[in-house]
Amino acid sequence: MSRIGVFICHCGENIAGTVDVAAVTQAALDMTGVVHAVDYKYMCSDPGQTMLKDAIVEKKLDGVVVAACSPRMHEPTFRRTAEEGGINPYQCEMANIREHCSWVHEKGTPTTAKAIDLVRFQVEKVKRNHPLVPIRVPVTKKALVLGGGIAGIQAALDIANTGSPVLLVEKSPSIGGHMSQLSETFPTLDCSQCILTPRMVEVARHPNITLYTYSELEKLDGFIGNFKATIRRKARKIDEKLCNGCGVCQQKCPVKKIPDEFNEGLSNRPAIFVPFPQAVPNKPVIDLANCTYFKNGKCKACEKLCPTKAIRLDQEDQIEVHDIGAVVLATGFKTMPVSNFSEYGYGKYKDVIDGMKFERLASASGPTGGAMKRPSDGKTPQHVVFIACAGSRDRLKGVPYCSKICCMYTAKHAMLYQHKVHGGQATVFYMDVRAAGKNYDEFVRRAVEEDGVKYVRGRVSRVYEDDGQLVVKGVDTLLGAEPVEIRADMVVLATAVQAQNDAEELAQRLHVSYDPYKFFAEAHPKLRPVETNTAGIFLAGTCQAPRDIPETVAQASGAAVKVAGLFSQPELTREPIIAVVDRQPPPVFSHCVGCFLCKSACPYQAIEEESIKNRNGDVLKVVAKVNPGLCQGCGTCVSTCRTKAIDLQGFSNEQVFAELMCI
Amino acid sequence: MTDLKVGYYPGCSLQGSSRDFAESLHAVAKALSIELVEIPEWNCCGASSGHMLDHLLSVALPVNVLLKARKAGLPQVMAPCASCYNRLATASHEIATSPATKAQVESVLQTSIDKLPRVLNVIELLAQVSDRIAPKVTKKFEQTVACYYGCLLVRPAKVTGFDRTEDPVEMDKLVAAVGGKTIDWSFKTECCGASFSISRSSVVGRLGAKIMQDAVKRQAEAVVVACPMCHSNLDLRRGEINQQLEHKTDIPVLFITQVIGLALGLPKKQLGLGRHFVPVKFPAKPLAPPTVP
Amino acid sequence: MEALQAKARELLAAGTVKVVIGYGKGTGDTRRPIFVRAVERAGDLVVDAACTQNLATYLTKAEVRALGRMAIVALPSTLRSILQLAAEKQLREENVLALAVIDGGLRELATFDAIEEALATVPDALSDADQKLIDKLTAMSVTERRAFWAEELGRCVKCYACRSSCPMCYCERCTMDCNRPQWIPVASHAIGNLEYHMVRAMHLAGRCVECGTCGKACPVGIPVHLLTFFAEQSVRRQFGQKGGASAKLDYAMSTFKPDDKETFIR
Amino acid sequence: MVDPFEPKMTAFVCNWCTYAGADLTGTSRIKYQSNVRVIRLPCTGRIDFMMVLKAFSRGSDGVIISGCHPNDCHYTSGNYHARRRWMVFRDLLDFVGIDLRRVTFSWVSAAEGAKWAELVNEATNNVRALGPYKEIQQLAAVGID
Repeated sequence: MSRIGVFICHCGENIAGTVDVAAVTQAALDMTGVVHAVDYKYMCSDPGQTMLKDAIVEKKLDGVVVAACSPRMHEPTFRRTAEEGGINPYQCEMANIREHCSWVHEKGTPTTAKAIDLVRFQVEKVKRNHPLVPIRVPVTKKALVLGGGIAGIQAALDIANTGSPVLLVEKSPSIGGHMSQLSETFPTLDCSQCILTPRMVEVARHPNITLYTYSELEKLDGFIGNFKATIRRKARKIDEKLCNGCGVCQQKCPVKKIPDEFNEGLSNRPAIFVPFPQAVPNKPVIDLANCTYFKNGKCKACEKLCPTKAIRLDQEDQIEVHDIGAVVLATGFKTMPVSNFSEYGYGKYKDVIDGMKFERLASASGPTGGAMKRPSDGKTPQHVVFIACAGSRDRLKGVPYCSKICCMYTAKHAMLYQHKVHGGQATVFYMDVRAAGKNYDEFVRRAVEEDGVKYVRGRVSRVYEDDGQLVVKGVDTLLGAEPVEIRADMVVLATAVQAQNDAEELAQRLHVSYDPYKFFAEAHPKLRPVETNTAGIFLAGTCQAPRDIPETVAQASGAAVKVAGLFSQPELTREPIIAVVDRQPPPVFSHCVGCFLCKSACPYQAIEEESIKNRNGDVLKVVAKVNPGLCQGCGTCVSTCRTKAIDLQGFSNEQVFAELMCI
Repeated sequence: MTDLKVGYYPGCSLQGSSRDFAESLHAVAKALSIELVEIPEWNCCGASSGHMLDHLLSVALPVNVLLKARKAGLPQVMAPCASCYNRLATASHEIATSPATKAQVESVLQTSIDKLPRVLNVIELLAQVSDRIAPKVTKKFEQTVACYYGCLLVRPAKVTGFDRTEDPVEMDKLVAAVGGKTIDWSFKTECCGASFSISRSSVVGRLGAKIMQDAVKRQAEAVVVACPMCHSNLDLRRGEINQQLEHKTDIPVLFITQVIGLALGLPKKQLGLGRHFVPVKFPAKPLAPPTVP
Repeated sequence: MEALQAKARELLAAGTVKVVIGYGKGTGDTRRPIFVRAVERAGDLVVDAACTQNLATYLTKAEVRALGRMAIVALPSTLRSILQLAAEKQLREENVLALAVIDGGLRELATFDAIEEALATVPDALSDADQKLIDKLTAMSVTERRAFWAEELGRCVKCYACRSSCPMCYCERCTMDCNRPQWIPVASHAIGNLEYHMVRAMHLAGRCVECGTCGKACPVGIPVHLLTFFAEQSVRRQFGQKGGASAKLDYAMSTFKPDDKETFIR
Repeated sequence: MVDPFEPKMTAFVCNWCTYAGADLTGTSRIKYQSNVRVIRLPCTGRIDFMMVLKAFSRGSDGVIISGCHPNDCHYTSGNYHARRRWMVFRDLLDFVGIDLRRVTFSWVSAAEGAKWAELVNEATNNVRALGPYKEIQQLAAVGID
């Protein structure tokens, strides 16, 4: 026989002003199982809570109903109080007689009657509550950072500096990402390499960071605190320990004419190569698609000539499995393939290039050593036209969103050009200049006012060649919408930022949700920007949305803090409001028949198959089992279960049924 | 091979200024066993003036045409005139996307519009039977030409959904199919002045000049079009055009149907080649392939 | 019929299967399920128009399975049951061998793929009678329908024959038997009966193979099968998924499409 | 002189959107009729169709079912599963002769306090107009548990 205590709160006048609390108290006393009922001005106040605690002890209560405000407001409070009073916190329920009653109905008998009903519901429910213990799951204090661009680098360093080991996985042969390709960075024009390479080296040296370049995440199983990451380490075909990065192999490699990815195809590289001089690690990799030996079995020049005998042509990919507690996704972006813009003649005319190519042209470490030479004939372009929004904010042929960084880097490009080519002229076609950021607008103004960059507000309809010169045909919407034609020596397209090609596939593998443009989705657009809907997986950088370096770094540090927070406790404790599959004594073992129709209903892949075996290990029955680490307690499985073998703690069939019986 | 039955919407031009287009179209259609079924009692498509003056009218007129076609059991309708094509396409797009307009039109036409026939332009139609063309070629069209699309065939993309809006290539493919070479140029969809041909022919002269100039510069021996408006502006208005240029141009302007007709070895008469203002003649032997920039 | 008996002898003799679940003579000209375990009893097997029960029900019965690999004389609906049971992990390929009776012919189907293939040719339309009844009901006013079912279900004695005869009602404990809480009152009375049959329909939506055995089993002749048929059709109409179509699980009621179209949610 | 009929309304709502929305109705002091009794569940995915049947057999004259809008589910897809269940269940209710005007389905987000009030009022008024659900109550009257 239960001993329930009911505590009715006046909430000052908020409740008492509309509901006849005395009547509610009286009615509560008449309910079966209720041994104690009082009303009080402010139940949540200190005396109110003390009153509840004392009652639990004095009246030997085994369940408590607090009739007050919304459980979304004070359930945690009163459950804690109940616990202090000596009963299981989950033996406390709240009847919402404020938000759902006194505040929304007129004073009068029906309202009081409703309040009484609401109390009765909870009394009946609490009678069927079971003591619940918070779920504790262990945490593997090791983070996996996916992607070695600036976002990944920052996140990895910040986590590593809190003392937790980090596994940094980058799919290309070196870390550094897009940032390593940039010449200077806005709005300060400090050289990208100069600020990035120290960080890259720090990553390589950091005792807490294990760096896997030229590697990919194959599979991620498990759940927050307890992931299992399967990683493929692609064969570089060299022994990294022996290789000292002398570079002989690169000089001797007979294959020379492979477009260099790092220089955006503006220069060539051999088949065995280090992506760029400051690469981390500074070890070469063999490009199997182009290596003579892997194409027709002959050559081996590198193997013969390597002074440290580090070449391993027979090396195979390696698969490793790591226990991981948290994951930071920092897989970055790609720029829109310019083939979308045949009218701009990209691909047709050598001197129509995109932003990344321009970065390499302008970069001191680039193919031209930073000298402004156009791709076609190496001449110095006297007039360069920059086309902003090549694909961004273009519902028809591009993407509807703003790529955010183009306005700034285009201004930077124009500025760099003006600095490098005196007497040259840069013209920018734009829709709007979006320069929201510290010192950003000042930067753009500088480009216009000090460096004399021409800004034309209007779109470009076509770029074509006439007498070997590019003609840019557009409109100036600020000068009476006059068509303008500019004869230019080079055209630079500020192409849209897009999600990586494999973003969707990766998101599905990780059960992370993503937006229509395949950018990974944050858990809440305002308040949980670095978390995903999958507990334990966090976001950093442009894999979530287009953003610039400062924002990326800030977000990466944010993600790192989330990881550090997760790692700060010995184990995770979670609300025990989860589904459980019943277990029965033999020969039934469980009412579950193992049809697993619940499996596909679970949004969290929390339902597993458990084989019940006898002593000899033969399987007697295969039944469902809910992984408490994964289950979030939505209860969708419960309502799909025909045998009612699954139930949801805290909202069990019995509890809800009991409430229904009070209707 | 089985006949391809297609609804045919002549519109006003093909009966007047562009009879040559009509003639060559019919000749080619016959040769490729396409049955052009003229839509019974077709009415004006509402081009040039109609759609400027009254929006409802501009949708109702074409829809009425399409409804007649559907009544005649025609799943697709081909409008050779680019303006007509654009009107018909725009109207069916509006019906598909704006329930309000649909309701309005239904009320004025006193009928319910469920499914409208698909609207085609002449290039789309020929593309459908492109496989029939090559085998029938008797006399390769060994000329280098500039394919000029104009605006109405490809724009607006969400309406026409035809080809690459900014840099169309379908006509080039057809020319290639009959052995012709097409130049790579940037005036494919530039404005020819359209109906200014009547009101302000000087404008047409100025715009046309740019187009012809570039075509000639890139060694085109003819300009190929699929639109009566384009044709008359580049052909009929060659006088005005040449006034703008120091090097006069004398290269002919052909309809795509005429090009194909020639390749199929159809008699010049059937192709209405005699009706042009700029006489249709080509240099004795084709020039060396143009140097693509 | 001879073909079947011969095949049964062969299978049993060779030990390929331990039991052949088939039809035998019942009282009068009815047919009843028989379980042939010995070669000499194979002669008892009958196939004719009177064989209408879906025998798949027995495939999940412990006492039958205990015998070993089962061959089963299968109507198209039986084949669908086999696939659905497989999809729900209740049946493995090596457990069962289908002797399919498809328009007169006998076909031995050893694999689920073979069954799917065989089914592809079989139209899965309801019998005219059933379809007519459903149409008649849907044409009625809601009040008339309520009256109809009140009358029909009023006769239900909760004997659970429908449940026991249903190949998909293999649960060891049914919602009906669940007493904490007592979702469905044990006693047979109007509201409980309605709830019971609603539960059956909902639980079979997307799983029903439309054999109609439940209806045939009802001692008081309630067309209970119409409820499951209707639910199944509702699923098929709205989601394009159907019960018993494949051995791979594609259960409409625990999957979804973000753009499922409904008109009634405000 | 008998009292005018006041319908018994039972609402099944999810904790994260509609319950929160109803809380907002309260905090913004928007008044609505007091007939409704809310049963709070974590997610619409948890709303077993059995509960709706029970609500009626226990004498509810009308039922309201509400949760997060598609795409906003706290549990990412519970409401999608619920929607499917309702799509079939509603068909079936109609087929067995339950008056669909007594069952209201809705999406009410945590921000839609006003919508909740409207929803409850409208549903309550509709059911009040229909009168007590005698048909079912008679069935039930035969005696349960």
